[in-house]
Amino acid sequence: MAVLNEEQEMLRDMAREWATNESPVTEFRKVRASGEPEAFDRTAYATMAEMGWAGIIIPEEHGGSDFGFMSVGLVVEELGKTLTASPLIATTLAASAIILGGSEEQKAKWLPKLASGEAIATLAIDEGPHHAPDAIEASVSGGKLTGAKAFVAEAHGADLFVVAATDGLYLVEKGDGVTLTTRRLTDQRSHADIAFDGAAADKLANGGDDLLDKVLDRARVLTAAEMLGMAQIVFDTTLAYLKQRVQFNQVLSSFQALQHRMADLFADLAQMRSAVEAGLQAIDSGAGVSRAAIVAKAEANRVMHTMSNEGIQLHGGIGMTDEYDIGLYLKRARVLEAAWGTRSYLKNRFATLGGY
Amino acid sequence: MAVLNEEQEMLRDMAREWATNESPVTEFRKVRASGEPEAFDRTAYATMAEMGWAGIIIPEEHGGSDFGFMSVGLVVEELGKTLTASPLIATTLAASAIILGGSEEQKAKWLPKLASGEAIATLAIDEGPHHAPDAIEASVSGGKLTGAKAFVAEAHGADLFVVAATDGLYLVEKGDGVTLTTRRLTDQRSHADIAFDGAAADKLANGGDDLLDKVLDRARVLTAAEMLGMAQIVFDTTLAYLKQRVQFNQVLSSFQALQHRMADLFADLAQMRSAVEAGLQAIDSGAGVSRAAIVAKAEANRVMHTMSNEGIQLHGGIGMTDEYDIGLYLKRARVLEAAWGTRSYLKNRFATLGGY
Amino acid sequence: MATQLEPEARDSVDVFREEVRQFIAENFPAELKGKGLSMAGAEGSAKETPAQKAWREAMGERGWGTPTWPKEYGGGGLNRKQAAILNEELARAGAYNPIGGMGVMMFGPTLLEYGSEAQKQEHIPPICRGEIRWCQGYSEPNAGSDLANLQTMAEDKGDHYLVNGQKTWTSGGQWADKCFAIVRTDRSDKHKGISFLLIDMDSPGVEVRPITMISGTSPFCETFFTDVKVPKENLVGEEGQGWTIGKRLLQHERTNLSGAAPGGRSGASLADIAKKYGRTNKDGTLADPVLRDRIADFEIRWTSFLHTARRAVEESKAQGGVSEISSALKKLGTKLGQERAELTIEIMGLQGLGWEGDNFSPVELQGVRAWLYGKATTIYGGSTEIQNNVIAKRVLGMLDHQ
Amino acid sequence: MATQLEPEARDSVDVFREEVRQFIAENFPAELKGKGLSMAGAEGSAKETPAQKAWREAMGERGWGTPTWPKEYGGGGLNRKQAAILNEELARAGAYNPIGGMGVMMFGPTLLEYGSEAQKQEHIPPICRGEIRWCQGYSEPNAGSDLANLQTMAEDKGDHYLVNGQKTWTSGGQWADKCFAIVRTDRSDKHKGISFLLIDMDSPGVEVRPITMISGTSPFCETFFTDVKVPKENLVGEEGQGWTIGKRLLQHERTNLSGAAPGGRSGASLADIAKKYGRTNKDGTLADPVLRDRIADFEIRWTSFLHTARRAVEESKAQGGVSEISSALKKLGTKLGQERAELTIEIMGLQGLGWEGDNFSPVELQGVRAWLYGKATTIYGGSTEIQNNVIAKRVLGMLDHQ
Repeated sequence: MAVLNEEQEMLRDMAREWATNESPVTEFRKVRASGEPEAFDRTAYATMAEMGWAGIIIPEEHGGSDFGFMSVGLVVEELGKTLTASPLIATTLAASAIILGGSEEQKAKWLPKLASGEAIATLAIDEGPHHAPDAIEASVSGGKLTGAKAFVAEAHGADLFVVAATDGLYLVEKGDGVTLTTRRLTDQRSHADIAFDGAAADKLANGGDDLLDKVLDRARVLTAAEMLGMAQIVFDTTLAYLKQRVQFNQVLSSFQALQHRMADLFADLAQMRSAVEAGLQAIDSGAGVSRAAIVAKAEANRVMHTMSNEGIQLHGGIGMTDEYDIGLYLKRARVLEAAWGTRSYLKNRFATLGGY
Repeated sequence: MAVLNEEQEMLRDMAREWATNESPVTEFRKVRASGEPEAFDRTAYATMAEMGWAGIIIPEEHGGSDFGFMSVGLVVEELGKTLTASPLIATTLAASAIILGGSEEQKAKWLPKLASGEAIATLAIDEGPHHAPDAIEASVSGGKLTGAKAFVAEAHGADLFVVAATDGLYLVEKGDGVTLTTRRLTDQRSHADIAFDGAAADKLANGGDDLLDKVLDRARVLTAAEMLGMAQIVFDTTLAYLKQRVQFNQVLSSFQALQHRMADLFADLAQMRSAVEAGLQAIDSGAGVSRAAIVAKAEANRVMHTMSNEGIQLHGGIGMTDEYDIGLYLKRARVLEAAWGTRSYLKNRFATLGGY
Repeated sequence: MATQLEPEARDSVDVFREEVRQFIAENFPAELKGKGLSMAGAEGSAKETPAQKAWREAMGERGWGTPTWPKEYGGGGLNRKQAAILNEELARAGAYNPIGGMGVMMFGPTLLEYGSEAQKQEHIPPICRGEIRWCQGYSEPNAGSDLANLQTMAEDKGDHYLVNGQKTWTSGGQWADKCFAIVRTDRSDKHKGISFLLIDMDSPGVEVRPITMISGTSPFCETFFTDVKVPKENLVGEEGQGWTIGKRLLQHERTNLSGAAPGGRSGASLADIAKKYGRTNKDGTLADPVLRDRIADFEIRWTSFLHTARRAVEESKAQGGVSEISSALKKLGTKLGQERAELTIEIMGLQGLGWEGDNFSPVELQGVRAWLYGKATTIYGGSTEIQNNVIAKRVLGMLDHQ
Repeated sequence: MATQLEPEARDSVDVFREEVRQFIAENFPAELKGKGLSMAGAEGSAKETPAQKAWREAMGERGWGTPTWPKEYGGGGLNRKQAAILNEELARAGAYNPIGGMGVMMFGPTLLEYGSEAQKQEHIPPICRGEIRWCQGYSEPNAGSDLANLQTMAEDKGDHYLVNGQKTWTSGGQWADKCFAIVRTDRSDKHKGISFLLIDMDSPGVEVRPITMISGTSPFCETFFTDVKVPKENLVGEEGQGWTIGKRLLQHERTNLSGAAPGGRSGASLADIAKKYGRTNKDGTLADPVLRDRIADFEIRWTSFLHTARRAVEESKAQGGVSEISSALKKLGTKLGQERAELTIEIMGLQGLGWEGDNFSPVELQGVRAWLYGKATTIYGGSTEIQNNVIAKRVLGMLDHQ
């Protein structure tokens, strides 16, 4: 765990307490059972926004607290632990795009609403089942955006989309010319294909040529932070299970082969946490963000993959049942592994940044 | 172990007995201590030839037994177990090139000498430190071969070289226009760079365009067979060590973490053996040779790599000493892993053959 | 090596092949062509179309669903060569063997070995006709890998046993007619106190509760036994012989499981999937060289696994016993199957992670289920950890320190 | 986060930096520039050129070879900030710290903590001047990872101990002047029977036999003690306290080893090596995309390891104790170092497997030695298996079943 300042510790403790008491995995199960494509609890999200979480990276002048990414990362990690379904990450990322690339007018219009929870926003970047920000075809002509976006997360609840077009990022409000088709993935969250058909689009013109890259860096790190919470819980749950389950008259935790596997996972988890925290810190400090973001997400992908598989295996049969939570983490894990770049994608980018 | 016929069982038993009694690792240590670049015991090789091993794949009409590659593979495996240094593989491969691509005259001139041990031969294919048969630059003009070959195995003892040139394979005898420079590698065997400077060259003209590929298939499989013997011994030695070494008042073999690692190695070794034997059988049957050869060498590389590292680790400090044999297997392993294609090279070729 | 058949043998082979072809032509309904029964054993339900029923009955009458079982109990009585021809011809016609499940794969062979004449006469023919579904009553909630630690009690009441207890992971328990179970008849000895019992699933006191799996399906149940009466003639072998019989049955299970990792042998090759879901070069090869390398990496190891499985069979035949490498097949095959499933969903991207909806193809949705359900393959039928213990101790002789 | 220094603090920092620069300019021989002392600790011999001697003496006189040790015992007496500046300036000038070895890395810090005043006065100053080489007498032939199972006996003879036994893996034993050893003073208790003793290597009865390693070098010895007399004043701490002191010393060792896997931090990056030994595209990137992927794969994990090492330090500082992730550093760092060495030799092809000869560069030959010698990093200083036990039991609380 990174060394935190007092504000961050309070935030973390608050998030942990709320997630544990008010938003345990049973809450996600209710969302899932409802079958609603929006797939989150509006009342819960309103509470989060009241606690200031939707505005953590938003400047104070626009109604946020400006605590930075390390802080929102702490909250996201805690929410990841209990699989809390919410548009918090999506809205934060959209807000970061507006902060980095928006005009004063755009900021004044949207940031206060996002901070207060009055509006929900999300990114609409990729156009196929693989992350491919270099292959964007959606285009804008005369202020109207046309194109197809695929598997947009938190699309159903969003009032605002930050959309990647061939010449930059645009703000598009839900409504005319925006049609959603639900895509139900293993994680049972909100995903949709979106057809933009001459939708009114307002360019984020102040972010420079690498605005999309900067936003994607943030997307990678925050997603990794959610995965960190998930991996931590899978590890903790598995350890606790091994300590209580008896086989052949011994608790499983006394079997050395399992001990050594847990030691490996412990070391992996340590690396994952270091990488994610370094990514969050890099965004806040502004130094070496792209590389740090790649390392964060690539390590999150690697460790979450191993952890989810080992978690299932070490639980034995019970982990295979829907009644037990661990399978829910596995099914969310693969979706997040694919989001904003698989390990293969990220390695390629890392090498490119390294000039080899 | 593949199911053998009676001849093969006898051959295997004879090779095992000879290697164990007449050519244990101490014999290789003597060769190493001599510092001779030739790096094998001529008396021992004469004995091998007397036992018929140099002629196993050579037709009876040319003084061999025509038992096939499965048979010579059995012998090579046994010699690999004791790290016996000899030009048996090199000579067998050169003989296979002559059998596949030579004229009756060439066969009649060389095969009897190779079978009897009177002459030693080897392949000279690659021109740099990486296996790259597509990048051959040595060329022949007016019956004279010019070019530089690198890291040619068993070069010092060879009377005859089977040399790859841009337009095919050639026979070149040692002597004028053939200059050796010793390359001393970790395995302390015979390797040399060879400068061919207008050396008299006699083309193997009957093998078709894929003669080189066919010879390389055989090189891969026989090298894998040597590695199989090595891996088997590293495994056996490690298992025996774990059964006798006591730490914390327990024999190491009773520690479950080590048991599971040995179970993994056991399974790996089973795969390696299956792959190597399938490669040998494919050569003898003539069906699917190229793919089988790739699988054999690629699996040999993978398993030998893991086995040599795990063998050292599981032995602890004693395995790090030169006095103990296991390090010799490690140092030979990496040389053979590089020979005729690393795993990366072989995977690329496998995909190409598979049309993807 | 090719084997030359004597002329008359070749004739009889040809005659048999002709007989099979004719049978298929006359009995196999065209609408079932190419459908097969994928995953029927573990995940199928009990529904049957009229065409499926007709095909099952036709095959069952001949005994060809259990081709090598003795004719006297309703099997096909075929030799290996004939059984192979039957399989070839079924495949050629796009047909399939409609008789399967645990009765065929595990229970039947075990009962043929250990059952009384009366038991064989009663239970084998309905299995051969595919009329009776069997389920397995082995696992209990507190006896996962430590199977012998079972607590379900069968009390001797003179002419019957009174069974009380709970089983779990009862495959297809909700559809099964009968259950072969291992139960405790003696508390004084862990292994010798176990007996092998056949229980009617419609007996009073049997209650079944399906378990939903992470894949969303319910192929297994929890099964509760409360004062269930089981006639004494349903004891297989002797009292206390249940562990021996039960382990023998598991050997049949393992043989069936090692190559059967879901995703491990589906139709399309990984390279074909990658070509479909990713970019290709002009010459049709994969545009992503790293993915290409990973696919080749997998395929090479998969090939050597197949070589190993074949070698295990050859060695076992030659030695007249079980080859020691057989012990490694289950862990190798199931791990590779899982790896293949993971690679497949990665190749497909988010399109490979669909849960439901028309915008995913049936193959895609089935792939996701197979990926998730496949996680069980390294757990059931002797987990990989148990396999490792067995290899280390029995094959490698790494005995526990006393 | 950047820290703003107060003006006077900045002044004193600048003054100190100036002092260091001047010292280096006056004392560091130009011919040593960029040479460093790679692997000096483990594999170096005792030979010293006049220039090296002069540089060692200059640094030793200032105490700057042990910059943060107390001035009263010959250390530099610098604070952390100053020590950092010293390091920066040495690096900038292509200079190095010539004072090293086990005395500095392990024994000195331990003696400063546990030694008597007289022992510190006697032993610390020569370490600071680099005059005395220490070796470690810990391991024994039958006590590999089970260190406490040691048999070397020190018998109480009134004013001295009589030492008999055998040590192994004595680093640099053939060049060492003195040995810090753990020995048995009491056979009745495994741990409490151990004491910590300082032994002159030229005492009668000490015999040293170098061990040749697979890398061809002999950095370790077997050391035999036959009726060796050791004065009582050479006991550190009390009798029976040796296990406590010895373990503390191992903590210093582990701190030094975790990042020190040979090959783990050599000059050229893997990408640079790959560019040198392989083909590149026109834009200078690597032509082999699969190798490029493997290098990125390694570098990403290496980066997160470096983050982890830094985090362990920060956490330890903040908590005022040892961070629990410290326990994972050694196994992570040494494994990555080995992986890097393997990748390096693979990248170089057979040119990376040279044993001797002019047709290999010194860097290539040293790389091979480092690859081989690096296999020891996961064995010594607490093997990876021991680290795993420690993590499982002490950090994760996976206690043995009683």
